[in-house]
Amino acid sequence: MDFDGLLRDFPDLTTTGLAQGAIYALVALGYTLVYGVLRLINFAHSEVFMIGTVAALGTWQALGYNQNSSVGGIGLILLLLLAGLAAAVVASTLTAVAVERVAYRPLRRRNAPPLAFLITAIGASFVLFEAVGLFSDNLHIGGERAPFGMVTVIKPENVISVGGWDITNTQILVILSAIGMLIALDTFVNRSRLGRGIRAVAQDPDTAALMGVNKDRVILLVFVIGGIMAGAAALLWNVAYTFSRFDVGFLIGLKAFSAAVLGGIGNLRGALLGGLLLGVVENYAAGLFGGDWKDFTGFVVLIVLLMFRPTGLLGESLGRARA
Amino acid sequence: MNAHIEKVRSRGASMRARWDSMPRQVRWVALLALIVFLYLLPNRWFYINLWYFRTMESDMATVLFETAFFVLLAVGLNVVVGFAGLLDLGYFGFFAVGAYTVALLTSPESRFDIGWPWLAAVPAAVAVTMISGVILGGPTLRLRGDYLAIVTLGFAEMIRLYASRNEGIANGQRGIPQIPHPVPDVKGSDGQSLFGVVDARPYYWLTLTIIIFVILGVRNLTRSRVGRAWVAIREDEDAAQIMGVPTFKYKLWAFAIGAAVGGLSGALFAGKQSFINSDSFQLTNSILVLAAVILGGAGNIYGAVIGAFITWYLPEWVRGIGGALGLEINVAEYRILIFGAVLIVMMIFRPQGILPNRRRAAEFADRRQEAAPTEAST
Amino acid sequence: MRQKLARAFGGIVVAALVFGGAACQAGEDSDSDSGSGANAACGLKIGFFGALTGDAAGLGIHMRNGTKLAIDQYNKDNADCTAEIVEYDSQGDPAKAPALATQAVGDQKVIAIIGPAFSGESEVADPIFQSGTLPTITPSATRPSLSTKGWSVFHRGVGNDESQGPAAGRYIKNVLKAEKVYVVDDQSAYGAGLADEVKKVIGAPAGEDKVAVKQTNFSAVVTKIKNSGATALFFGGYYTEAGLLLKQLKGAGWTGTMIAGDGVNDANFITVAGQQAAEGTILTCPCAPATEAKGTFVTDYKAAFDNAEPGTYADVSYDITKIVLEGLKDGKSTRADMLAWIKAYNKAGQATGVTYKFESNGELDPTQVLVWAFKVEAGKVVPDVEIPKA
Amino acid sequence: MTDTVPDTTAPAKAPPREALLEVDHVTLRFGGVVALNDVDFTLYKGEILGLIGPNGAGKTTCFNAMTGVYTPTQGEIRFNGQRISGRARHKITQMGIARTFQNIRLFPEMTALENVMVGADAHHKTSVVSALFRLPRFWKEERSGRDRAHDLLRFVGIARPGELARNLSYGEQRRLEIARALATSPTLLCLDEPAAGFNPAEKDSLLQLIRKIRDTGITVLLIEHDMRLVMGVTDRIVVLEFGKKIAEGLPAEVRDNPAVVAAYLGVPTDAA
Repeated sequence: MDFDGLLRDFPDLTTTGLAQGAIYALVALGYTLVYGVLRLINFAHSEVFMIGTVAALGTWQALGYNQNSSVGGIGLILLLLLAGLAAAVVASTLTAVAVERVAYRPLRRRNAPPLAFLITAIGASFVLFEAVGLFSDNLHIGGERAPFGMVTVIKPENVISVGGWDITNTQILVILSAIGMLIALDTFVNRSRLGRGIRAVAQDPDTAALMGVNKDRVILLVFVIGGIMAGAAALLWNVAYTFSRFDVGFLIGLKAFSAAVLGGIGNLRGALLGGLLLGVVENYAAGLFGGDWKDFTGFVVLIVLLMFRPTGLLGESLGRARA
Repeated sequence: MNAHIEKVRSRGASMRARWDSMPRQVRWVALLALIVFLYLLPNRWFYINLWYFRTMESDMATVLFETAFFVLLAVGLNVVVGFAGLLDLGYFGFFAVGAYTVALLTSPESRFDIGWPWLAAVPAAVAVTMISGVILGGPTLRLRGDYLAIVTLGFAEMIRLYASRNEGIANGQRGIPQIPHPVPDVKGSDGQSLFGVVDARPYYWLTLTIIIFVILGVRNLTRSRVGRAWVAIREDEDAAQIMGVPTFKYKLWAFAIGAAVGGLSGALFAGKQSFINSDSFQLTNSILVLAAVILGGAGNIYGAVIGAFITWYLPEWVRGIGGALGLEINVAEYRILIFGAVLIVMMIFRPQGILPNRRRAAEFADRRQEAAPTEAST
Repeated sequence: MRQKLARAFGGIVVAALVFGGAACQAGEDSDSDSGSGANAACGLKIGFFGALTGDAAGLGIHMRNGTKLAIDQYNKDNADCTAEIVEYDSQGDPAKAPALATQAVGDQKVIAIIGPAFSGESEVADPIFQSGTLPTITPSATRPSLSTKGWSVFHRGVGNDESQGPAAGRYIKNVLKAEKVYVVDDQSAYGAGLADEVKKVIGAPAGEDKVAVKQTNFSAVVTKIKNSGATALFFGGYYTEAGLLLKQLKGAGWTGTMIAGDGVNDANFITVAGQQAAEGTILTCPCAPATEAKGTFVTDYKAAFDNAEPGTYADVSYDITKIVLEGLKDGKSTRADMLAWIKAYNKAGQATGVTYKFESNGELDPTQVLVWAFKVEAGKVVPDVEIPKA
Repeated sequence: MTDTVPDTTAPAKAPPREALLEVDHVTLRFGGVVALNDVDFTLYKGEILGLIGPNGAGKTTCFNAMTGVYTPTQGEIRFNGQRISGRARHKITQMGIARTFQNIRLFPEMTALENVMVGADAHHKTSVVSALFRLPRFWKEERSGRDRAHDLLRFVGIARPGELARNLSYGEQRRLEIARALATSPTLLCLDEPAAGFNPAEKDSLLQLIRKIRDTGITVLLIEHDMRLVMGVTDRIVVLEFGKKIAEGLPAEVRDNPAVVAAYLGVPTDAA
């Protein structure tokens, strides 16, 4: 154990952990929304994220920017960000909706047991990441099953430097965007008419249907929102880590799902809290025990926390807690 | 569409009714024939006649052994997921615990270096996995279903992450070599040890025999107070408890039994493989076992067997299909893609699994009495 | 409507399988009596054993391509007497290896195996190959202990961790003269093995840490390296993690030099890290530079595989496949003959420039193992200097 | 097995009958909401007690407290003189309290027979080991449990023991719940609106059934909306309103109690 190292690196570990956690949180929102409404762990959501990263990368490459390009000028940066965001959001949303249509809706029509949804989700996940892995060279985004490098849209620079504490522009962008998106989403769900529909279905689908809420539309909406959030997370991911691969979604998905549970699955604010917490805890663990204990510690914290707070930090709020 | 499904379902139901209505002797003979078939299957002179059902590009006997230990896993997980309704996403963790226990106790290259024979290490492995199941289940089984899912998943990942460490007792990716094969004293006809390096048949036969016993045991349990308690918990945990079922105790039993079977499977795997490292315990495997159970029909022992067979055998079989069909494309590369698509399609057409769980307690006694009350009630 | 279509499709598939299966049977039968040619051994198979799908496929595919290129070239020159590649896709998982290895042993037409690609699967598969006296040459399994198990069929076409690791250490110590060196490995047998050897040479590092294969966020280790004041980083592992780590390090303002082994010596490393970040990175490789030996390998490879850069070990696979092909050309039609051929082989490979001469335990003759340091310059890996033996 | 010594600490005002279940000044709060306010009454062995009140009066809350689902904030509930709260719910069942549910909660994927056998298992001792190896105890208990389940199904009038619970008719499901509860060999059977959704003919046969149950020596607690049913079958009635007991007595007394008339009978009867 390296307490001195942890103390020395504490500020940096915190900011980088928060930046990582912010991305976990955005992906976690997708899990939490779908879970809140459908009581379903959407295993294919990790692939929704992955497709977003690939789409943004493909767009940048089509515009002529690859891992070796350097980007200068605020206008160009904004252009690339917007183009990447649009591509990622559209691709992720379409993927999310496609997964809903192909893998979930037919089962819902048939009143399939919850476990069946889990399996189609896994099947959809396999199909998506294998397809990207196999056909990525045909899509001109990289070799078969190869890692994809990409353009560094925003060059990381220290914008705040207090003592040993450096905060870079990308970290600020990632953290603020995530918090901003969460506030927007939270407002949407709590204030708007569509949001009320989501909450109504989350609380009691049958009654909501009786009250004239179109359940299928709400479910579609939830997948769309989840897709948009995953697309945004994908863009931020590309900006911060400038890397993707056909299987990049798996680990992020696992972490995001953990984050959602940590915060209280079905709870939007819980997803943010869980994501940020998981991000920093992992970094502290890596600092204290070494990188090989990073993920391990993440799971230990999750399991221990669930023993003491069985519904996560903030509990389940989107839907009522089940007895 | 729906009409079609109803038809499929009713076809399934009528087939089952026909099976049930067959004389007991016929059913026994059929079952016996199936078992004989399964024992004959890994012999080359036998499977060579099964042309397109056999695997073309991997050794049939070895694939059958691997399928068999996977079936054993599915049978064990089915107790947890199918009967007790506990969503366990990290079942392979127990498999890993079983395999590593055997490796550590037997291999001269393990850190313990105590060199037990394989046979002695198996009960130890089963005991250790059972205990690890209780240790994991004790504090976490009070959690609700989906939370249990992430906890079990976390457990399996922790096992794997620990096993990946080079400094840990599991030796990381370097692994533990020189795990002895089972019972070296039993010699084959050639004077060599029956459980050798190449011929996978003895391992398959051993595993098949174990599967049969485990199935008998699980079947006994499910047709008893224990099985009723599990299903009651699955259906409505609160109601079950109010009807006097000590739910926690039975959930823990389900977990421990599932873990023990997983550990047994891991012990068999280690004995055949003679080398294990952290690469063999990826999270995907846990998900695959779960897929097998649900694909086959959660809560149905034979469903789990069929589901596991498909989940493991199908991708291996698909390897050789390109060549068999004379296609230029390399089908093997697409096998995971194909498997994913198969999962979706299967679940859409048979959401309850291939063999839906049927509560078949309508045994002879019931059928006998079913007619009686109508007279009595008039 | 839809279910009709589905059923029709299902029917077609089933029919195709049935007839395809039958056709295959027929094909096999007619195949078996097409016999041997005059001198060369014809119609035999060379197995490639490694990960072609799954997590580790990125490495395996390039090696397969190297083998495939060699066989395709051979077949073009010997159209009347060809050899065939059989792929045994282990997914890099030792659990998957036995079925494939047993199959290969059972198929008498398989004369030699290129692989197994990883050390873990070698531990499981090599005893099976040994029992069938099926000779193997691995392009990439570098665990030293593999040659100590008494497998006569085992050959290693590269230097093991004990040759490359110390060389990398010597480079850091004698050429770079770095004072503060940070050592990171990815916990793989390969990466940790190299890192251990490096540490033995350079003494106590300024710090060390571990990452995981498939990790993508290295912020914690980046922080530690940056704040440790290290000017050099040795990374034991593969190219993806190396590229990401380096890019994130440079992004955080670190200015030191990364040194890594041949697992990173892959075009994808520069793809992942980007030219700017990769610039100046030192990559060691137990091989000679392309300018000295590679001949037309790189251009041939690119022409054959959609302009892809040959990845790590593609060149080794190409060369060791040629060893087997030359044996076929020479009429070695049994495994025993092929084994003897490989054992007696002594010639330089075209792609790597390494002279392939095996010791009795299957290791490459240590006097033949040269370790070069390469440097990334302007997005290309260029030879820097041959690292002298200790 | 719950044959404990008759309770000597029963309230002095009680008639000289044996108290089975005592609700002793129970208050139950959920956050700021007072669900039960100082409720106090006693259930005597062998009687049928009706617990009535308008919607939201706290009937089901009281019922849940009596079956151990909720723990009272103040006061306590005693069964045969033993405190109920704090015990595991399955232990309470083994003490001799059985219940049905307002919204049917059978085990839908189990057969009618198995549903009842789950109840019968409450007093069985077969361990996992003896079930695994089919030891003699397994056979003995399995046989007796099965016979008992068949008897009970006949008793409540379900003719298809092998049918899945979810395939039974609504009325059969309600009766199956009663059979399942009876299988736990209770001394007290708590029925939570057992007639909800019944037509008059079904209600009549339910009435018969409840009497038959009482005649076997089981005490019955009945929560019911249907006044005719309650008046027709109960020995005594307790009336709740807004979590407070407002009346207790014989059906005739309660019916004429002006407070009850105001609170309850004035309210249009539930559509159910």
